Amino acid sequence: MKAHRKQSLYMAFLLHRLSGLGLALFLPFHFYVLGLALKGNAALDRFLHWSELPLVKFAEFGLVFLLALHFFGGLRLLALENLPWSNRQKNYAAVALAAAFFVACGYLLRAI
Amino acid sequence: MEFQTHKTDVLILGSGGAGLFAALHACRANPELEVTIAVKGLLGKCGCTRMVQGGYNVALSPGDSIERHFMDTIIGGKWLPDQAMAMRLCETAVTRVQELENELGCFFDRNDDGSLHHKAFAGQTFDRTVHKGDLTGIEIISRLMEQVRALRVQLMEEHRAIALVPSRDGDALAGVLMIDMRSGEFRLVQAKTVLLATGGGPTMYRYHTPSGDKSMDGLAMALQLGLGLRDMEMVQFHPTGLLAGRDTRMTGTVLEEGLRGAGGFLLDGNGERFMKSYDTDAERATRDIVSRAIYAEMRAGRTTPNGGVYIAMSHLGPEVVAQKFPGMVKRCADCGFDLAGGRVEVVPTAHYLMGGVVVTPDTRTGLAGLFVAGEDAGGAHGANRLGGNGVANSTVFGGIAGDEMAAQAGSQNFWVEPDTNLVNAAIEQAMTPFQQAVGDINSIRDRLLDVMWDGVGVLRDANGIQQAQTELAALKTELMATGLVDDNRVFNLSWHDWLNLQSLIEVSEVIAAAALSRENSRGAHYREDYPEAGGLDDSYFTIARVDREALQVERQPVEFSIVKPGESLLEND
Amino acid sequence: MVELRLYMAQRATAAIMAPLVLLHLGVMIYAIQGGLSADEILERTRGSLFWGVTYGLFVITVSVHATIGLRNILREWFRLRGPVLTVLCWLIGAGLLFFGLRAVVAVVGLP
Amino acid sequence: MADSITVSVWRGGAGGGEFQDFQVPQQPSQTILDVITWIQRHLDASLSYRFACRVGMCGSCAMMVNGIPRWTCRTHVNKVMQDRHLTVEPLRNLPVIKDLACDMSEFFEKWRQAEGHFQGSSSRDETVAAISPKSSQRQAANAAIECINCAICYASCDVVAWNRDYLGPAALNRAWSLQNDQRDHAQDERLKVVAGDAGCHQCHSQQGCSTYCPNELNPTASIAGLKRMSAHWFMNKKYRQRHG
Ligand SMILES: Cc1cc2nc3c(=O)[nH]c(=O)nc-3n(C[C@H](O)[C@H](O)[C@H](O)COP(=O)(O)OP(=O)(O)OC[C@H]3O[C@@H](n4cnc5c(N)ncnc54)[C@H](O)[C@@H]3O)c2cc1C
Ligand code: HEM
Ligand code: SF4
Ligand code: F3S
Ligand code: FES
Repeated sequence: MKAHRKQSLYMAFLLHRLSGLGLALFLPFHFYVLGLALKGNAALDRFLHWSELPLVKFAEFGLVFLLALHFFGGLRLLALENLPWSNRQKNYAAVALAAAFFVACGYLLRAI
Repeated sequence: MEFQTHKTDVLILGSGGAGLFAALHACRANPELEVTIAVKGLLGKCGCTRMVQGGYNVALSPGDSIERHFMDTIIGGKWLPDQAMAMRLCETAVTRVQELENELGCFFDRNDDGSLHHKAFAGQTFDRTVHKGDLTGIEIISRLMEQVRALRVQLMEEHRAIALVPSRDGDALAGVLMIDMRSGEFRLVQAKTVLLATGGGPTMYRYHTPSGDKSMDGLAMALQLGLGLRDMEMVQFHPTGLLAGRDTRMTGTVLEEGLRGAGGFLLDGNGERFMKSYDTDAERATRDIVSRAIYAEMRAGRTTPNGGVYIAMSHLGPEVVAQKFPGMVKRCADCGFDLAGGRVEVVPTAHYLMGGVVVTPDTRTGLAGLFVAGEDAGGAHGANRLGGNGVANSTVFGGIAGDEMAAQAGSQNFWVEPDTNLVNAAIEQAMTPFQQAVGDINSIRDRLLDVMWDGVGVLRDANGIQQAQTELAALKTELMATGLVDDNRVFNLSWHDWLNLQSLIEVSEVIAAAALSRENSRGAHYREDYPEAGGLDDSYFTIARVDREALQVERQPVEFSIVKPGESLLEND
Repeated sequence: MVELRLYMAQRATAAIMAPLVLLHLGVMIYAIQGGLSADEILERTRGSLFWGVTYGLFVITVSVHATIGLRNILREWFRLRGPVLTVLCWLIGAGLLFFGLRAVVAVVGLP
Repeated sequence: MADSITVSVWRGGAGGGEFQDFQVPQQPSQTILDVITWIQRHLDASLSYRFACRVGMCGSCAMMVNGIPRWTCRTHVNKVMQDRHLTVEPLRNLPVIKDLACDMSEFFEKWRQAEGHFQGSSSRDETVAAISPKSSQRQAANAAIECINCAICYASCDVVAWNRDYLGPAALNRAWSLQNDQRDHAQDERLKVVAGDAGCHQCHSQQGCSTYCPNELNPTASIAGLKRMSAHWFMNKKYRQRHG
């Protein structure tokens, strides 16, 4: 990576973008799966069955992490843009990352 | 050699306070005119106006007066200033500061009640220096630059003027020959009026403060045209330039005056204070006294590893120092020095040239069509420039020049034919280094810096000056026989180094000759063989000019047109 | 002032989605316990006005929000400009909205 | 001989170029600008670069040093050298003229486009306006003002690289300062430009600008201010359209 990008707030930008991109790519798939219910509960269940697989569990963890990360990162940006300036931007970015990880772990622990 | 030709109404050389103000005023006075700025660096990013730290002198504070500002200027200048110019300076500074604030948007610091803050500056009987923190120049020049860019003035950035070209009969100025530094091509710009505002800059001394682009080009060009230069022996030294070794460009840069004012100590190489034995005010004595004392210590060999003295602040408490001088402390820290807690090596450093082209108070010269303003013009400061009068001088007279040039260019519907022989000769001259065997210009530069520092520096005497003159002549010959490694003219810095040296050596010769001619000690000029100031009533100033290839210096009596020595414009004095 | 409008739309949708996403995260963590089953999900959502409005609002806002986000990425990383970008974004937005509303209908049912 | 540093310097012009290595003796007091000067004076006289003030006031000497934009006259070698090696390139996001000197025209053109100049209503014949240094507007304007137009922020911003029209952090920072200047009367026009398609909404708060600004200015905060200001303006306009 180019040296000027190795700076925590650029990383925060990059994570926000990649998580948003990840979510946006996942969204059609998510809608498709839920749409299966149009064909009845069984169709959806057939699919949800997959989610018992450990690998899929882990992928779900990833998705929740992305969502939480983008959510907290988004809050950070909304605050940056709309509240009086604070010099703690690096701290907020770190908190957003930690909170996302925390939420995703909570999900994983409940899932297994 | 080929060259391109352009035409413009008003041509301005340099984009410091003088050049940019001239452009604004010329455009405003007559929007029909085409105004062109040619500058050696990028617009507003080169020159010394940007480097102004202290501030701008103006009699705007309640209780202060233009007369008081004027008297301080005359007394500070040891009765040598041209009084009409000094008066014009003090009067117009008021309008100029209001213009800077109201029309250009400068932010000068305020008192709590919202009025302008005026700070004290050495040599003045009233607190009259307006400022923006300690980065006043950045504020002034950035605001000027924005306004000029918004006007769509014709810009010739990185164009170096190399010769003022007169008409064939020599009666008027026809244009300016320059090098487009980015392509290496030559350009002749014909103009109805030309402003020389290249800002002098005594960078021929071992230690100096001005920006790297300043190399006395303007004065060298004026000299070649036969114009007179006055007060050329008056080189102001700032007592505390940073000393960090020969091979760093940090060396020579200013450590601010306030450090001494706040109680900083100067220590010799053994760590002993020495200022008390030179002046009762010790470190708080004026610039010239402190510079001379340090120079004397250096000559006596009581020096630091790099050959200077120390400035020490830590006894005031490192936190206090860091809080009071944040900019200075940070700058030193960036360069690897601990100003707040340790000692920093310092040395007197050449700061400003009071001398310059002889002009009238409305910036006209002896040659029709040529105007001069700013540090290139002589007269306003006499033997010594007050801190805060430098930027006032460039902005005041730059604006005046803009008005004058617009008036003249607007009423003239023709361009004067340039003397093409002279153009060709100047091009040939500038091409000299490409025709010579490769040589070492660095060694010439090094020797020039030392010759001027040792022989025509802070302390002078006839022997030293004469020896310097001999060496300068030899350096000149050597330079003419020194060629460059690279014959590509595109952005060729080494070529420009060569051209800089040419200007610097030429003007160094003038400084030496003027210094030899002044047989007394006034202001910035100190002759150990003539330590007395001489009678004020028969004060004279020097004028140097080149006449049939020979440099001549004459003395002219100062005309006390407004106030005579012993008198004052102030009632209580 | 296209960019200003898009900015406003993206921030407004983000603000609307924030509580929705928080709710969604909460429900997910709560509901995942013991695995997911279609019955479990659909029992909660079918015929519920609350979930209908919630999911409907989410789908509408996310279609706008994500499309604008993707537009930035397409512009900046893939250097798309002009009509190509516009048409592509309309397709993305319309697609998300259609499949999203279809999913809402699937889990909540028609009103 | 003193220890030496290996310096990889980018050589070339608008058409491209490559790195050339030099060995430069290290010195106790030595900035990146000194290293470059040493090369030009002693090793390769054809090296081109730009500087003026040498004290961090003119913003002429910025270059990429080990990939990060810096003012070279105030960057001590010890601070940035890695394994006795330095890489020096021309500033990013601007066209190169030759070697380390780039063409800053577009940077200033954008400054102009952003209405980065003061437009007041009082004249040189009037006294200077009384402005309390404590007023919040003045403080906001003041916080953004000490810019030396070095384009370091401009070089650090990826949005500038991705979107050639983007006005960039320095021009917007200047505009923000002016939007808070009580004496200026062009604020409506300026807001229209900075809220326009090349303006503040392009910024994704990457914050390279505020991280690397040598004067510790904060263009990110200024741009956020402009975003707020334009949002208010946008909503007011909508409101007025609806309610006459
Ligand atoms: C470090 C420092 C601090 C100072 N502090 C103060 C202070 O606090 N108060 C004060 O009043 N004064 C101060 N001064 C002095 C003040 O800066 C100058 O007196 C004043 O700014 C000179 O303005 P000018 O327009 O004449 O020249 P400059 O601002 O120096 O501009 C000269 C211009 O001419 C250009 N030029 C040079 N040669 C050529 C050529 N051959 N062709 C084309 N262009 C050329 C240069 O590139 C530059 O753009 C300070 C000076 C320095 C160096
Ligand atoms: C699942 C739902 C979401 C999806 C698919 C999504 C998708 C995206 C995408 C693709 C981007 C573009 C990223 C970029 O330009 O760098 C983006 C940006 C953004 N998102 Fe989301 N997002 C979602 C939810 C949210 C939420 C809940 C919030 C607020 C809390 C939010 C706040 C933001 C913000 C503020 C930006 C702008 C970033 C910028 O322009 O710098 N997003 N989103
Ligand atoms: S904001 Fe900072 S980095 Fe950007 S141009 Fe100004 S001084 Fe340089
Ligand atoms: S780096 Fe660029 S993205 Fe915004 S915060 Fe600074 S302008
Ligand atoms: S040379 Fe002026 S900022 Fe570095």
